[in-house]
Amino acid sequence: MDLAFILEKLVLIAVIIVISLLVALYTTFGERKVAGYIQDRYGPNRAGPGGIFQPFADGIKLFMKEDVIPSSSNRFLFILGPGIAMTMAMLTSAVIPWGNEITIAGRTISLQIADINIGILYVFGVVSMGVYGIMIGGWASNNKFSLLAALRGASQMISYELAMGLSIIALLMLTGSLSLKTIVDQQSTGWWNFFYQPLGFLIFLICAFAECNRTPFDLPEAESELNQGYHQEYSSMKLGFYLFAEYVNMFISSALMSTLYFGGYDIPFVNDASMGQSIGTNWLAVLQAVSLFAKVGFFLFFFMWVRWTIPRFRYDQLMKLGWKGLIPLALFNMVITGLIVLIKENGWPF
Amino acid sequence: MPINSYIFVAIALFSIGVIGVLTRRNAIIIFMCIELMLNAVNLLLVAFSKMHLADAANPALKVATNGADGQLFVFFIMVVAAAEVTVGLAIIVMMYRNTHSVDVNFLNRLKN
Amino acid sequence: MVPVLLILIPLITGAALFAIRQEAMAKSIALLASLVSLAVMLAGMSVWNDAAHLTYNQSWIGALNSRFHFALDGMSQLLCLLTTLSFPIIFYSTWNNQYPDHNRFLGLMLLSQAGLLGVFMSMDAMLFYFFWELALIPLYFLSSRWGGEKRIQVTIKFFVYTFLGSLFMLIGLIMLYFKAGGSFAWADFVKLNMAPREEMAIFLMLALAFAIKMPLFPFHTWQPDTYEQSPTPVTMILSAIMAKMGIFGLLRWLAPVVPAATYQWGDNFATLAVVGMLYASFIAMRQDDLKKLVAYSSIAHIGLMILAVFAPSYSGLQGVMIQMFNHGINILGMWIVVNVIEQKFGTRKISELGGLAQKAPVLTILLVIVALANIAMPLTNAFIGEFMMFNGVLGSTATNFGVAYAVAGIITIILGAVYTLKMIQKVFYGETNALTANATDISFNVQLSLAIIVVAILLIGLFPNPMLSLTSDLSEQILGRMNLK
Amino acid sequence: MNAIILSAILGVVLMFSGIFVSNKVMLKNIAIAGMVLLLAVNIIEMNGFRVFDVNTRNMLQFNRFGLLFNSIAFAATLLYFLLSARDITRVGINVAEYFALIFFILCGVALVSSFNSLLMLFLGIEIISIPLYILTGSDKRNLKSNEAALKYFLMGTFSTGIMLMGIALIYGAKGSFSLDTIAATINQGRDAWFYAGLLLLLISMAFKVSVAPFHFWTPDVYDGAPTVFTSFMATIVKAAVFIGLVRLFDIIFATSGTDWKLMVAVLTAATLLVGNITAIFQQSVKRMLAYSSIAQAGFMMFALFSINSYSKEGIILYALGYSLATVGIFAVLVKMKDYTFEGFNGLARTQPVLAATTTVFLLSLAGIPLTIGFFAKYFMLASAVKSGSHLWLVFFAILMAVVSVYYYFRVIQSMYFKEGAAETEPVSSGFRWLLIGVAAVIILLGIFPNMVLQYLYF
Amino acid sequence: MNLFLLQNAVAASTAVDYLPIALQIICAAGFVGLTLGISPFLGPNRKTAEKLETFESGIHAVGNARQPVAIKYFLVAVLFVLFDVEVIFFYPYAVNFRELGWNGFWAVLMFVGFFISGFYYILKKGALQWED
Repeated sequence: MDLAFILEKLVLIAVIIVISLLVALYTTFGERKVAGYIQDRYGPNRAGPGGIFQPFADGIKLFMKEDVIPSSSNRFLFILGPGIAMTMAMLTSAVIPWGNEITIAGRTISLQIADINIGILYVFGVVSMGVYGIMIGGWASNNKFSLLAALRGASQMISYELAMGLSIIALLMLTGSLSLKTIVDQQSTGWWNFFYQPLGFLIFLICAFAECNRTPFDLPEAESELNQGYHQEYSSMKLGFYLFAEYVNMFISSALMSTLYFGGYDIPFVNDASMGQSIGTNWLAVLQAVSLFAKVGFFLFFFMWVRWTIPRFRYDQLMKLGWKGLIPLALFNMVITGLIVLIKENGWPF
Repeated sequence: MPINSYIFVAIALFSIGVIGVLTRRNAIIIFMCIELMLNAVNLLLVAFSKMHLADAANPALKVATNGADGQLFVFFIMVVAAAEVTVGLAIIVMMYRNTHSVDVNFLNRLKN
Repeated sequence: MVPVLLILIPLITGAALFAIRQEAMAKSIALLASLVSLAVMLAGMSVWNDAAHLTYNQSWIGALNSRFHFALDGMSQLLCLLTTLSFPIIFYSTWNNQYPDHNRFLGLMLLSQAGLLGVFMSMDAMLFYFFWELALIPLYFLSSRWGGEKRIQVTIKFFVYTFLGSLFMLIGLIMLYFKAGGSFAWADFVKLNMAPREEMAIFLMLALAFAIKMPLFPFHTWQPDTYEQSPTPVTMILSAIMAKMGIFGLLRWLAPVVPAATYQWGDNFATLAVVGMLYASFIAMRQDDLKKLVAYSSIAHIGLMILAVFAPSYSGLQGVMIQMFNHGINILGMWIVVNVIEQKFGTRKISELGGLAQKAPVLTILLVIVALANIAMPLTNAFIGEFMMFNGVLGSTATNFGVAYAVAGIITIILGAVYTLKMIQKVFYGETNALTANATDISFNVQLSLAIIVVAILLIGLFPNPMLSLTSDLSEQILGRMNLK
Repeated sequence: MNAIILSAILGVVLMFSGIFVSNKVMLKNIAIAGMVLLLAVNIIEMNGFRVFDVNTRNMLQFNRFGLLFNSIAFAATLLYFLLSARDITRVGINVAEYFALIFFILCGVALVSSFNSLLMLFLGIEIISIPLYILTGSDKRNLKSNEAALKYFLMGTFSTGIMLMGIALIYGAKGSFSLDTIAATINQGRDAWFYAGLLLLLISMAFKVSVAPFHFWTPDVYDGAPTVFTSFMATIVKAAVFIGLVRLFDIIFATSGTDWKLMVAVLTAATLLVGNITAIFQQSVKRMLAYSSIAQAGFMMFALFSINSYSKEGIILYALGYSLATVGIFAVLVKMKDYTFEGFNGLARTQPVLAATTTVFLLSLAGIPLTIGFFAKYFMLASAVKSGSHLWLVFFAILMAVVSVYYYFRVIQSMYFKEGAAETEPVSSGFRWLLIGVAAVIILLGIFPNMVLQYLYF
Repeated sequence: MNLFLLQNAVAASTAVDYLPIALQIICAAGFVGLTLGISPFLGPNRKTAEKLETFESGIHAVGNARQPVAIKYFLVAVLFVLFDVEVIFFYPYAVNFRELGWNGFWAVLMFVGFFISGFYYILKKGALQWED
């Protein structure tokens, strides 16, 4: 543990945070553009060519707004809420491998901030903390709509977290490891986990939608029922953080799905190792990162696509799907996976 | 890190929990303090587990076990804590619905 | 055989009586049962007088090595005879008493009879403890249910006192049990040789129980109240028989088992006994209530017996043993009279009565004889006992204060004579008053009961030898254990 | 093993029968049938046959001591069901769940009576405790019940935390949760942790069995809980935790010197003192019984104080005697309209059978000879005498036993010697006969204790 | 006693492995804190009583928002706690699934059985009935 190591990690962290913020920024823009296309209209097109600077305009606008904290709210918690939401959104990226190692000046640098052996547990741990952001914000506002929305959001998120946790167990049985890096390495043959775990992926995908409060599960901010949802009382950058956290989460869950089920930074149809020998590891890492971002981009687009296609669920339908649909399905998936793997490896038990 | 640091942290957390239980009047906070105590124990158990694991690798010490059961215990504590949370919160909610308070001043109410 | 019958007859009858509602029927059955056990007892002392009939020894609690071991040796015979003789007399003399739930009353009485007999016959400490309590519990219920106004407080006091004593005794017995290598048998206990400290501890625990039961000053405070508040038949049992349990305990379970400690502590207890005797006598002089008067006189008499036990000699111990019987008979007679007076006049105040001799001559004659026996006039049974006891105390080699004790004893005898005669004088002689003006003589059942007692008094007073021969073995044994022979 | 698995299964079965069966009488009968089955299966195991044979990695050890206690606990519960099942169905609407929870508690009881690892002790205690929290608060509309549940819960989890700290320290010192290993390495290394752990463990167990000065929750909780459940809590559960404590002491403490004896003696004396003295001043029979249960716990502490064969036999006998009598008394108490002493005035006239049997139960609790309660106390005192040290405790105990007579007999006085017309709920003749049966068993065992004692040699 | 836990399956991590995570937490929290600290000073500051009131669809706010809410939310939370803990038990199993073989599978199948029966129980009890 020397200074260089810390420095190198700090740089990596800064880069990844900046990237994820940028991606999130441009996802908002992309969202509006996609919505425009799907609804046969333009979307933002004034700021810069094709509206390319629109996200910055929005961001600066939020910064410059008046910061209002309602007098009847709990001041400390009111500020803490969006803080938690944003911080937690930015933490998950720590365990995602963005590419293989690169070598700069003789130092081998991993494009993963931390390769810890409980990576998936870390992800779940951080994601669970996200609930607090919503819950605290909604409660601190002391607004009936906010509170109700926060409750809905919290119960929705914890419900789907359960199914998510279960769905990933089948995957773990295949990989035998909780480290994301290991999981990615295992998929480098091209046989992505998606092909072994289609059902698991489907469940994970649905849960990811719900965790990010994306349509069709955007009940916490169902404006037709709850005005603006849990961040109703927020303004200025606090509101910005809530909105932003959502997009960062989207980005991270896309990355996670890519990593877990679609080979992560593995470049499809190509043997990465041999390619690395031909073009050098540094370039390979760049290509891998590009590959990963391509996958992420697809999922981000998928998020938007679904948003403008499928209408919102009713609350009871949402809970019913989560509890009565996904949880048993995930269990079923787990048992079947175990059964098949064991039969394949150990033969019939009887 | 040396085992003593873990023990100090665990004992400190535990003591904070105990003091909280003994001094606070709000049922929820008391409950949280109890959870703190449980988690202090979890930390301690894991630390000890690691310590015994290291001891087991050292044949000079001749320890009986490999230290894994300490972690096993932690799992059970978590389960039991979850069950306690469930029941405890239910009781607190029930209480709140009847009295609109979670203040633990039962000493002067139950006596009569 | 005999012991089992003696216990089972009252036990079963007593339990059965709870189901029999008709009063007359219940009374008859109770009397019959008590007569049958008397008959069995008499048979045991005559035709079945051999070891096979008089002992019974079966395994009981194997885990604790405790046995159903009953034996009727001389002292047991005397006390069982007293018990079996007293109960018919009690039942018969109180035939006309009216109690609510009379059948239960009689049933509990019989249960306590079973307990008393068991106490006197047990040769196993656990068994002894069992019957000790079995005798107590029915009496508690009897007194609490049918007693006087303050009965509830008084009887709980009585119960708590005696229960405390018996628990101490239990601890003592448990210690003996471990000392005897896991045996409760009396035969094993009397073989023990313990260190002085251990003996002392055990002695104190057992002595406390017996002292409360007898009662010995200063543990007597429950007694006058209880005697007063209990219904008279219960008082009869308490004073005629139950008080003997304590002395019996001293003779059976204390002196032979822990002889050295008995010897060592003898003077202390003897002194207490003397103090108690004097105290009780002086209190008795000032009593206006007949029951209390008899109660205190009982303390005084019992005190003399305790004195003789703790200042032992052959003559003294023999005296104690027959005096137990004699005092039981005598005090029973006194209580019968008290009962008659209470039933007839509804009061027990000496000051409210007077001139009964004119109205009830038979009662008076019988009472005077009983009273004379009570103050140990020669030719009566008590004279034999008390004379032997004084003789024993004076001649005891176990104490240096024999003379002082004897003098104190004589004083109490004199005081006893004073208050007894004063009572007779006040109640039976003098002028009749409004209350006693219309009194009639006693009914046949009381006459018969008192007559039996008087006959017994005179008989023993004239021919004490058969009784003395019954108990000589045990006396020898005790003295032998105490190295006083 | 049979009992542990079957009771858990039965609990689940009852939970589900609550869904499919709405008839309360039917549920009651299912529960009783399950209880009979459980008892039968346990007795089968006592005779050496295991229906379920699971490798517990020596975390559980099924010996005669534990199995016999299980049988007694199950028999007492069966009796409790027979006497009070109808009252259980009246507590609230979730009838099946009440029974299910009781079965789960019995699972915990079976665990606690046979643990050989601190993990199992912890699990057993928690499996007992958590359902009890629910049962305590099962009278949802009653504020007293709510508060009792909250208080019990907070106290219970607090003591659990302390217990866990103790276990963790012991683990730190010994590297194992197995009692065998701990006992084998009793004087090796890290003694400070070990003794601190033991102390904490002892304190937490003292909480659970309401030993003074950790008893303060007991009266309020017993008073606030629905009376039927108080009965269960005060008897079977309490005895079970004591059995667990005895196992713990037997294996660990008995091998680690005698330094702890004075401490246990002081705890015992304090428990006896607090329980008995406070019980005297109670106006409600239910509260009196709550304090008396503390006092009885004091007597059971003797088994810990004097770890020897006598105490192990004695604690089983004590559990039996105490459970029988207390279940009986509470069954009667549930039927009473008024729980104060005045409410019992004249019960002998209105309900002679109830009064008579209650008298027997009270005599047994007071430890009067001719009842099983006497032998229970006898064994406790004898074990202490045998152990030889701290005899003052024995004398203190008998003083307190005498004090206990005072308040137990107060009920008898009310029933028999005082005027009044005690009101009761309607009582069926079956209930009466059952009470008579229990009283008969108490007396029978009081006269011929050999019937149980012969099983008690360990 | 051979116990399979998370740590046995993969190479043990050391404290150093977690240092980057700590760094990232510091960075993220620093960024968020900084932004939240600055933003109030950037905008205008014209507070009025009306503005500081909570929004209730244009009318004046009535009463306190923090009132007891439907028990169902609470129920979901409690069920989550319970089931989540059960899910945790699957993780060590999943990681060591191959080593444990069929024996482990049957044991887990039993566990799943309990899980399902508990699940079925709460379903039947109507704990998840959202349609009133």
